Amino acid sequence: MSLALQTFSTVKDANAALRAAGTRYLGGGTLVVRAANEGDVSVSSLVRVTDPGLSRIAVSSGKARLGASVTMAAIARHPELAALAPAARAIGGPAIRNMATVGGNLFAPAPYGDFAVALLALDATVVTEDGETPIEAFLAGRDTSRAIVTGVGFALPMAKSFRFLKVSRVKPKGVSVLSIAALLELAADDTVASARIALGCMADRPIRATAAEKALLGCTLTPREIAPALAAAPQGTAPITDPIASAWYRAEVLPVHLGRLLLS
Amino acid sequence: MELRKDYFADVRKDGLHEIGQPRPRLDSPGHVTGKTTYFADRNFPGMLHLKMVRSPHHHARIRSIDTSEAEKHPGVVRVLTARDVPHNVYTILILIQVGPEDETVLADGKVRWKGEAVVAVLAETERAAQEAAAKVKVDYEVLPAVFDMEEALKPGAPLVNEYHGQNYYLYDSGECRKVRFGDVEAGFAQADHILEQSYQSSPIEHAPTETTGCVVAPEGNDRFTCYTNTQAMFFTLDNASIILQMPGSKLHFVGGTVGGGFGGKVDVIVEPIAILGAKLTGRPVSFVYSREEEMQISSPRAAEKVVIKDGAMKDGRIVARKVTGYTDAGAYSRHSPYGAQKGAAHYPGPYTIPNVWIDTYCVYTNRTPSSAMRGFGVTIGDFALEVQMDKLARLIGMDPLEFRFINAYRDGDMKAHRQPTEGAALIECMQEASRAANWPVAEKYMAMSSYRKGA
Amino acid sequence: MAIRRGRGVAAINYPTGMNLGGDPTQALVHSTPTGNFMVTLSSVDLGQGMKQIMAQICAETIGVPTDRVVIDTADTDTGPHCMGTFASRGTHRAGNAVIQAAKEARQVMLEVAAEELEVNASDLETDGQGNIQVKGAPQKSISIFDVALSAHFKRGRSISGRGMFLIPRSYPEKETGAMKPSTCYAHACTVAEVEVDDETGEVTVLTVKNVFEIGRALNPKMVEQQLVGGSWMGISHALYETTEPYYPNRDHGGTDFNQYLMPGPGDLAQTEITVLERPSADGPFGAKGPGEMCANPQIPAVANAVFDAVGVRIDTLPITPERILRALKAQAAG
Amino acid sequence: MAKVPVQFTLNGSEKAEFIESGTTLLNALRDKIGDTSPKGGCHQGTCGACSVIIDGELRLSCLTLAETCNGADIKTTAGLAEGGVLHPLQRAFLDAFATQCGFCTPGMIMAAKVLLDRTPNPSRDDVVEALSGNICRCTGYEPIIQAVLTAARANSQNAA
Repeated sequence: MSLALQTFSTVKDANAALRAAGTRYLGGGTLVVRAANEGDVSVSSLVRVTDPGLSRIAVSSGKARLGASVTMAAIARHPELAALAPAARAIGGPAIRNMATVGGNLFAPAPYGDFAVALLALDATVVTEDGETPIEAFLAGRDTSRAIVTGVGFALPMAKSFRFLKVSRVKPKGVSVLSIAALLELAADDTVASARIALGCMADRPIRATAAEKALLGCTLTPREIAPALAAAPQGTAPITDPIASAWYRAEVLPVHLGRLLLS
Repeated sequence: MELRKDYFADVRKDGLHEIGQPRPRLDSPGHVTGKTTYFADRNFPGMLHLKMVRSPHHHARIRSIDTSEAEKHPGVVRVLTARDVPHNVYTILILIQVGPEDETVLADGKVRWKGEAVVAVLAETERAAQEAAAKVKVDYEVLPAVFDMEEALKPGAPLVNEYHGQNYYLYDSGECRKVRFGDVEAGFAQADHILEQSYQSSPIEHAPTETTGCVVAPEGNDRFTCYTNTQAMFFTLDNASIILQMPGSKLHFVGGTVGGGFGGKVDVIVEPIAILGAKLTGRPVSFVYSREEEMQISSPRAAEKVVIKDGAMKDGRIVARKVTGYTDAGAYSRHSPYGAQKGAAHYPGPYTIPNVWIDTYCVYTNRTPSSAMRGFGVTIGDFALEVQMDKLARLIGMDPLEFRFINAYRDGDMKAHRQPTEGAALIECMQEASRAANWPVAEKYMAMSSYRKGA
Repeated sequence: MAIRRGRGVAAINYPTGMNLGGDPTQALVHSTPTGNFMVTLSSVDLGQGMKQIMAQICAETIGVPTDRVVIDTADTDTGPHCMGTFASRGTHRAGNAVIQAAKEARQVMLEVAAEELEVNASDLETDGQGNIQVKGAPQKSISIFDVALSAHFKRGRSISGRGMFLIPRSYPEKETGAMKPSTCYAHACTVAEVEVDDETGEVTVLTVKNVFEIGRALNPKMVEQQLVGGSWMGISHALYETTEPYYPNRDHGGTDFNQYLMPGPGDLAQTEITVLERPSADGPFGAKGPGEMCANPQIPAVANAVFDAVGVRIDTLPITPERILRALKAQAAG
Repeated sequence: MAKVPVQFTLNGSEKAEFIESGTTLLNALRDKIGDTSPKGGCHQGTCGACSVIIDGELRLSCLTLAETCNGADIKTTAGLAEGGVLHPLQRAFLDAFATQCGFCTPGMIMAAKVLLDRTPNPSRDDVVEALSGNICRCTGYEPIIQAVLTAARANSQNAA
């Protein structure tokens, strides 16, 4: 059996074709073509969709909708997505960013998937033909998800309320030791009114730092007041061990980097 | 870069026409236009692709190998096992009379490291070869493995390699290569300070951007041309000749343009089996390591352990140094017996020490076989030696750079392996480093020279 | 958080060539009918520039510009034996073989020129530009182009030479280890300056100042290439590289360039290189082998600088952020 | 095996081939069309040696299926010199001694070309970022960075 590519103009037809065994969806190719090149013979057929809507970026009344085929490069250069540009630029080198897609990033196993970390902090919804799913639920069930993701939607964060940090061993581009995305609303007195923090590499997929989120409420962003939140940050995490860093190291430095992000 | 012509000007003839001139590289125009031809840039009609079935176990007995499903797979042309290899047990240094033969081209009855080659599949496409390789069934009985050199040297440790009979390379000098110079115990007895420390390293991959590989084409006259990125053409050809029991005159190797080596392409691994495939099928064969194979299957730099015990005087003179070096060869020798010996010759470093004792061991474990890499036998030793020097200086309470001047070797000094020092230049390097790094040392050190009058 | 700075030094030497079974390399040189010179070898160019250096060595020896020399290497049907390119031996061993072959070819060339000019060969010299002239009377000259034509078509001479360089095997004495492992040694001293983040264990190498003594810089730009690249690899070995990051657990070995860590273009230390040349007695124009040793001194220099910065010794390579952080925590715990 | 037609422009000339479905652009260029300037250093998307320019954007040909490139305009390092005259980037790589083994060079030059096409006067950080997906094991990167900066200066002087 050689590898074969089937091209469809609609998601509906592609979804039907994807039901066949050994069939995978081809987005930017950075995951699935790599797997085939590396001898993953479980993949015998690839499916792609040419619908231009999948590559569309729509921004209106504070909401953004990104087609699943939108690339990291397209996000990084889009003027109305400036808040997300640091997260998009954190993915790979320039060639990878021209290929890697929003949809693909949702499925990228840790230490990859830094853009999905940003989407998790933004409480995005993931769109398929079956409807819309909150990203947290989507990520939890992604291993068995079969329907093609067509896009993601989220409320654009207010200026400066969204922060993103990726820590790598290799500069300027290496895979993550960890990544952190934080959406923080500050009250008039500069205390944290709401916090949503997502972490990459602290589990096999992006997860939220719910204990830290809670501990931050009502704090001003000073070293003393955020200390309990930093101490709580590792709660509920199960960091990965990979060639980049051990679970121990990731857990140890998470509070350090979270603190630096919050105080930046 | 600054070329300091004022040093050693009295022993150097400058002003040559071509030597010393920054001529442009004749190969670079090919590089920047993408025209330079590497081995994999050759493509032949009907070329087969070779994929290797590898051991998933660190140490196991092979009960049986079933290739029947793989052979029936569409696109498969030939499946090779140990019995197809004319002289399956080999070692590359046998060419220079360093044995015993201790490694199998394809595993025969046993695997000794995770990743060891067991079955070779030749197919019309890479994909077909991968699919067929997944259908090869090998029944293993897993055996206890040993990954630690000191564990491996203990009585009762699992025996890694029966061709050696013990978990170390047996030199003519015994279980290790030895250097004995002066009386090291007397040196320790007279020393004001004693420092014994242990250093370790991890295997390091050469990681050239071009992976190891070759393309073999039958020439139609019972000769085979092997386009290869080996670092050593005749070394590889002659070893292939032994393994394949083919006269060397039947082999034609073409190479010499290599996408990075760093010592990683001296092991004679891909060529013999690819030539065998071409011979048995009559077709061109390509065997190119995947990046994963390059990173985890090709020989790395050996993991090493170095124990250094020094005796030093209050005035900074090192009076005794004892070094025990362990080189982890992994499961097979490849070049490691030489690496350990090279280490023995290198210690105690570029310093003049009157009492020296060196033991270097080449140890077998169930780790990936290691081999040569840039700085073979020396790089890790230098790490250990020079960190030890820093510790010693601080122990004595001296500036680390001045401490090195006190002990630096100079022309005529007798080395531990009993060769007089010639052409020394360590002192001048340190003097220049002192200036370049703005790390001042006492005037007497800046006035030193590697020359010795009458030496 | 504190970023703490430290510096460290290391000084090393390095042998040129292997010495196990004898260490030979051979070369052949011949001229074409129009006075270009072919050097035939089986030596391998790994990227360090073997072909270019052999061309310069042949050109200098024969007395022609480098662009008159063509290197034909690494075809076993034509090239004579070379042990291989490793152990810092290529330039030294093959260079000596090329010199010997080129000298022999030069002698024939001068003899043919002498016949054409009706003088003694010993009275002739090359001008380095492609001509042969009478010493002290440069107006009496002949081009090498014409000499080669004459040799081929008129005088029936082969302007060619054979070169062989062999370091004989040295057998270590069993009990004392007395041996001759090398005939010449290169030298280096490196000072590294680092910053260590004492909350994460991350190390930034700020500067490396390398002094290398390499015998002879045959082509200074190519020497610089190798020394700069080697210095980078030394830092990489010190801080990043391992195929078994969690040994004795052998899982999690990197299988690609994302996982097998090396410094990226944004991690580069400011690198200074100074080169000294103390010609070796048996090197081609005094050259030694700098290719391996240039990556060695950075490793201990960086290790010593890390200690200078944060007061912990990491005696196991690589010196990862994790190892530093664990040591700092142990230090803090007393 | 199913063969599919592919047709695209490679360095200004039309190419049409039948290839096996699922063939990467890298393999199609090298094995079918004979342009071996893109190199297969990893086939994983981690080394950049296979970089090509597709419709003005830098791509990894090892992760791109050839049949998705129908109608595309593809450029490789082999097509960069025009009329035998080296591109300023190629010239700068020579002058800066920025190649050693040369295996990464075609990919590096592609990455640098895309940068200079869009950012004629790049900062050092711009160059570092542009080369960040390309691995070199020989040079330590510095000569390559200097070559790209030199080429940019040469370009802007020519334009002035």
